[in-house]
Amino acid sequence: MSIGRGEPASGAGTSPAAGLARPILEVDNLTVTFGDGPGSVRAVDEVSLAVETGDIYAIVGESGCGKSTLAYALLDIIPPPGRVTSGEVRFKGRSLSQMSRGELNRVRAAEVAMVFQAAMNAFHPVITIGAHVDHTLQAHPEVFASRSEGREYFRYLLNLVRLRPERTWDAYESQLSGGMKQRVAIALALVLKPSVVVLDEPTTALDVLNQRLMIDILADLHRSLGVSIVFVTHDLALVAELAGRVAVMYAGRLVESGTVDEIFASGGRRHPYVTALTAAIPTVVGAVSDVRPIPGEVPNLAQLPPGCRFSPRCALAEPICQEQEPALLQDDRGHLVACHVANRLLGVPSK
Amino acid sequence: MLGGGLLTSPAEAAPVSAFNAAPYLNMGECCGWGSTWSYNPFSSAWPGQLNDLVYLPLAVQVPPSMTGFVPQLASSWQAQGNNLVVHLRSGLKWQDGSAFTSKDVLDTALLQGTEGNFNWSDFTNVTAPTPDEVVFTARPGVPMATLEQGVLIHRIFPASVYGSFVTPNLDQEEVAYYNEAAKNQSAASNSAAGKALSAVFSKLSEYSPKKLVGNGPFQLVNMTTGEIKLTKWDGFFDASKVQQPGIIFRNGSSNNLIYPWLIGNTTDFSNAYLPPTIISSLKNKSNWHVAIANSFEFNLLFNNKRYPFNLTKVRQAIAYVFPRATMVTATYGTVGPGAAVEPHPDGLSPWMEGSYLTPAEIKQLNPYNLDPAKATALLKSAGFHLSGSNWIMPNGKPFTLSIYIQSSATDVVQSMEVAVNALDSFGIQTTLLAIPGSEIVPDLETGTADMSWVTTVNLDPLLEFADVLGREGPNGGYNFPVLGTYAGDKGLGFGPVANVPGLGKVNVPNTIDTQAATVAPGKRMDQLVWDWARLVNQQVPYIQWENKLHQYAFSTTRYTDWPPLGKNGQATALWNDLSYNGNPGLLLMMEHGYIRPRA
Amino acid sequence: MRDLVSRLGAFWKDLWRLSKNDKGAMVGGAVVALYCVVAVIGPYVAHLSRVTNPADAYLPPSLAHPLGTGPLGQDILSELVVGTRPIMEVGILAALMTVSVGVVIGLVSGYLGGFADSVLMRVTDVFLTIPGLALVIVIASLVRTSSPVVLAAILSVTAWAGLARAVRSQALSLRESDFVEAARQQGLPLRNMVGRQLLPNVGPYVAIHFLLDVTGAIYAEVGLFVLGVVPISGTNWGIMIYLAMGQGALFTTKSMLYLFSPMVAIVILQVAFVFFTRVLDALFNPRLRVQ
Amino acid sequence: MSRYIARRVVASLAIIYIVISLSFFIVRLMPGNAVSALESQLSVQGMTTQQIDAQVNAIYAVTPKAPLWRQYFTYIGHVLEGKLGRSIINQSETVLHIIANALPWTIFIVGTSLIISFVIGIAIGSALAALQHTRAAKAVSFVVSVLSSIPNYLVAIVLLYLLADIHPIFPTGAAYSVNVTVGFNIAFIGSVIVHGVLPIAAYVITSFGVWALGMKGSAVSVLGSEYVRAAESRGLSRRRLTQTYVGRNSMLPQVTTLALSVGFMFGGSIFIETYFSYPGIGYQLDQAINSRDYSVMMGCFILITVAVVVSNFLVDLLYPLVDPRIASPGGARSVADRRAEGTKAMPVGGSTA
Repeated sequence: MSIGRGEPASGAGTSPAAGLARPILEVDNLTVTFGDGPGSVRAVDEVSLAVETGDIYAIVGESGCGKSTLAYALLDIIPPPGRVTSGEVRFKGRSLSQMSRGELNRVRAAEVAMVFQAAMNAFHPVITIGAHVDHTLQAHPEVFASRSEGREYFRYLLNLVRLRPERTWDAYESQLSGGMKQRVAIALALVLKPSVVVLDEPTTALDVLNQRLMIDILADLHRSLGVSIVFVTHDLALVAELAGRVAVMYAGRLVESGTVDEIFASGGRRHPYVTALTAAIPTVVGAVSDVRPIPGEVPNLAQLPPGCRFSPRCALAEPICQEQEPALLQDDRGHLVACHVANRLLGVPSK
Repeated sequence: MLGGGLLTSPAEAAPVSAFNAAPYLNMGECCGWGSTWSYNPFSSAWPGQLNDLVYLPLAVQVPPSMTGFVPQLASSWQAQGNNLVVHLRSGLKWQDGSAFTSKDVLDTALLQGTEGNFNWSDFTNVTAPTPDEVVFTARPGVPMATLEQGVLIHRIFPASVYGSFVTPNLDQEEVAYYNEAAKNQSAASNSAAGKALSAVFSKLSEYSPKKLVGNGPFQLVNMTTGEIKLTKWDGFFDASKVQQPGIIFRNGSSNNLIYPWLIGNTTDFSNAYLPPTIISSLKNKSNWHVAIANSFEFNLLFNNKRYPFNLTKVRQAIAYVFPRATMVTATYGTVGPGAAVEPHPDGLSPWMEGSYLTPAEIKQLNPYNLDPAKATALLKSAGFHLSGSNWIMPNGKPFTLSIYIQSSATDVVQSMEVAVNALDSFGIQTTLLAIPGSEIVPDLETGTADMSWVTTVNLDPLLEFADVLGREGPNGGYNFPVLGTYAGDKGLGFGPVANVPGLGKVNVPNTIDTQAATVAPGKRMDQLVWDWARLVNQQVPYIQWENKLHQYAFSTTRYTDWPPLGKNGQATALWNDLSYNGNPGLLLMMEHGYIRPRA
Repeated sequence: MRDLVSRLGAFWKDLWRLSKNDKGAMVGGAVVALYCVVAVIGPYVAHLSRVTNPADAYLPPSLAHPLGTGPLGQDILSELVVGTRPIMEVGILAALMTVSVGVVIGLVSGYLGGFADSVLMRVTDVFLTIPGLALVIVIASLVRTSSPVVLAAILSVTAWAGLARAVRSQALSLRESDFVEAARQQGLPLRNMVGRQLLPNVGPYVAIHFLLDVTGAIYAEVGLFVLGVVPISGTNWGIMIYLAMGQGALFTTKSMLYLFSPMVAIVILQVAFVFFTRVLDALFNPRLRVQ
Repeated sequence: MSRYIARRVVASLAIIYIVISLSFFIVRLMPGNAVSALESQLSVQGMTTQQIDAQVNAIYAVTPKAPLWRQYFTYIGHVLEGKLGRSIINQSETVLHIIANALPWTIFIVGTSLIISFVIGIAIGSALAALQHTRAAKAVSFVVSVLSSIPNYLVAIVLLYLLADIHPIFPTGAAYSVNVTVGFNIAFIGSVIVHGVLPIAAYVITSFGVWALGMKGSAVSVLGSEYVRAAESRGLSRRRLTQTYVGRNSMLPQVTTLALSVGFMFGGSIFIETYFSYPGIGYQLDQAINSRDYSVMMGCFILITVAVVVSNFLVDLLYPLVDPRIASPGGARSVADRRAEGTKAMPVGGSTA
């Protein structure tokens, strides 16, 4: 029985050499709008990013910043009344919006799989876990030679996520604990051997022990299965530990994107929001007084401030920030920041 | 299990003849029947609509006289000393082919006796000396006219079906029981004979025959909760006169079911109460006619034992405030003869007044025409006074009045609303409670009601008084119950000893009960009627507020040749008979050859 | 106190905002308010004539009688107006009784738990199963009351059970919550816990239940009168329908207004209540609000 | 599963027992005491004290003079044996026979109406949820909410007027025509259907909206739920999604409400059957009330309750098929809790009052 697919895993936090292959998953200038007319809201606003094969890619932001919507867009499952109004998502170079329904369904789960936020509600409450697996296998007959082979692989995955297969198969969602559900959800997402797994808040609803377990499992899976991982979170500690690349969103827009080192290295060119975010992380050793919460609130997407969306909360804000939306600018290493002040201080030239 | 219809087997329906091409007479039957029934006439579930159309009586009584009869199963009868000898029509058959004989009459008398029917209180013995002769022996003191009235009107049921319920000694037990009951009712029911009778009756009433064997003009075909289907039976002795191929009874369990049948022309005839709206809309149709006949009296009883209704002046005052004319208009509209009826509060219906009182006597009675001034004077003289617009009783409490009536009769509710308005504006705070069912006695006993409603229907004027003032018990009065839960209570509470004009101080319930049972039509009866009418008129133990009119709507669309009407739709003899008797009246119409399908 | 005021303020603001978006709900609320006003002032502005004149029966609509007259020559509109109070009174009283019994039993049961809870819930289950309407009709026909309070009590005889169940399960989950735990540790008495801590949290649910209970009670109440199983006394829409049906008003054109006026009055009120409930539902149920 | 069934059986029996007891106390202890009312009714009919006692015993299966506790046990014993006494008005009829004649018709009407309105309602509700933001769906929603807020007896009056009186298309007053033979034949079945049209229509018109709105509400919330999107993310076919994931779960609350509405519809049969003079148990109850026939009244009440308990039990048996968590230990909330939540969903036509 074959275990992982593709090349042996590269270590966490490292990305394969650029240019070897084109990105497996690309988001190009994507805008997702909810509703129409004057009351409409852009949950995702002109966001672009690229996930390379083998990446562990984190999308970070406070709740309500549009990061979950972005995750949904990766599989083209944005809940109505939301819809993509411009831009596109490409998987292996093919735009999801160009695919037929059948093609799309073949990509879903088999190529790009998703683990839903906390997984609490990701299972149909009145059918068993086994039935979920069977439905998934049934929808993708091309992956395994037989149904039983698929089931066997799922058992193997359950073992990987440290669950007892025999107890899990006939269980209902309501009979599993939060941590167990999360792990089952991951196993279920991996059952078709996808190349990319998207995880929405994989640790948020878990207690500390389960969070630890989850991080270990994800790192493990990435190593042993070689799967690319995209995860959405507001937990910077998790990002620091797990991710290779990071994209930070604020109020629907991408404000910074780069490697985990670029984001977390102190002193580098950074978006003031990201600076504030990292300062807000309590560390185990640090005193509570070191934690500085970000003043103000995440803006209502329906009533955005003019100019930079972060400007009302920004300590460094200048008059231009209230007038002009900052562009997302790249330095020579590919590190992107959207901030008038940060970009000027480092002398990054405007495009 | 599906409805009572299973009880009949339609395979036995009468053969269809060419004659049946004419439509069946469709009757919208007021008040209808329940959703279960039995073809056993001894059962309480017997559909009374079939009476006299499938089972004939010995004779049909013709009102208003107490002594006029039209022979049916009996051909003639004579009084021979203390005996009433009834001769039966010869050569009659039942619908199952068996012959009609005196045994049928005897068995019916015995079996009906087990449930207290067939007026055994009027005779001491019954025998069938020959196949076409039955002899009843009158109980001492019972006039022959009363015996005739009690015996001849009964329908006779086939011995071939019910004879088997007659136990060997039933005749002796029956005589023994009724002799004892004449002296002591409860001792009689505790006696061996009484128990034997009960046993026979309970078996009899639970019997459920699969088919109905009658001897009347019609034969039962089928029955549902909505309809009864009868076909003409050619074995009926007067079958040649009967013009209808059959009858469909439609169950008008509530009046508002019947009105659309009339307006939509889906029925030919109805005996339902017609409110003014319906009357006037029928008047606009050329094919509809309405016959109007007097039927029974509506009486409002005072709680005579209860303050202040124990005061004669208070009762009289209320009688003066009752707007009887407006109440009649509210119920019967402003058109037609019904609107003109204004009864006198003397306990007698207009035609009884006419038969038993002289015009001079009627003139002496107080008509209690609407007169609030007189009512005011009466109340003031009784110590009441007005505070603002409300009357205050001598004890300082406001004068209130509660009237309980039955809610299912919306016509009564309507006219009582009129009364309540009048009483209210006179200053007596009146509440009307229209409730389902009628529990006059408990309401009066427990004192919940100050006034309550009963109806009376009789040919015997003394019985008319006894129905209200008599003892609550076998004869069905409301005064001083002797039986049941409220035995020993006061009931209506009038008397028991009161000064009756012409009779002096007498025990009211006892006296009227005895007189009703023993006085035959004649001079003495006329005298007594005058006495009691004056009592009711002067002391007002109850107010007779309205004379119920029977309105018969009939259509000439499919059937013509209905019995003729008098001036202004006023009823003639046959209609009056229908009004008093119900189905026997219909039987007479048919025997006269009336109600013929339109050619 | 100030907190309460500000919360109430926010509540009204939300209510207004949501009603503005939902025209149906707004109209519904306005109609319910109008009926309430009529119920309060009706008997003072409309007068039922004490003088009955059957000659004026079923007059067509005119300025003096905008809806024409009834069988006794009385003004139908006045009857309708005067008949509003008994209906609304009993409906609201019944809903109040239903809600108070349901809330008390639900909260106490959920809060106490254990044996008391099982006993109360078994009783509740029985009332939840008994077909309420049948029981109400049987009891009402036996008791024969014309008192609004007694009638309301009869109407709520089984209606409380559903609410009690629902409140209990909310109370159960609230019981586990931090703030109730905190209150418990402060040693607050049961009365305080239930009144101050639990009650405000089940409030929205109860408010919606209350409105639906009013419509339910009105449905049943009018039904009882229309069937004629409760004493016919005074004037209300149910009695009007009952008498109109009995007197054949359905079958002639000129009398039809007498029957249809109260029917329409009931239908409008019931529909208004349901639409008004919708806005409360949206107000208290944020998930629905987003949609 | 067997424990679940056992629990439901015990609960159902307990409720039936309690209702029988309740009926005893209603007859014995309510104001307007039914037994003394009967006694006086009988005495007006001219019965002797002893006959009255015997009659009361036959009718209510109680001896009025015995101590209350003994009356109670005699009564319970009799009822459990199926002896519901005799009708007061038709003393030669047993209550059981009267009810046995009426019950099948009510079950026919209520059952047919329930199925028709459930199917129509679920279909409309699903369509409304699928098209929730369209103008047509909003219009249909409005009409449906209005219809379901109208009391069913008022709809019955209008139907009666339009389809039985002005245009006598459909018959009223019976369950089948006097011209057909009872049995398994076309004429009889046709007649039964034609006679059932109006009562069924009155029910369906006022109750399909309840299902439609309920289905719409739950389908909308299921459509918005995470697990539907999760299923979508697994590339499941549209059919699998709508049937297994959306449909089945949106139906759950409806199935729960089903149990409640059976009770409501049996109660409502009093109105519907009375107006159409349809000879079911509700009509029987109304007639009994109007003639103060207490024994029939209580018999009808007990039987209506038993019918409701039995149908609830059937729904409870059915429920694990759609929601297997119920039967699994500790898996789910109790059936009663589900029901309580259902009560909120019942609009006017479906009030539990």
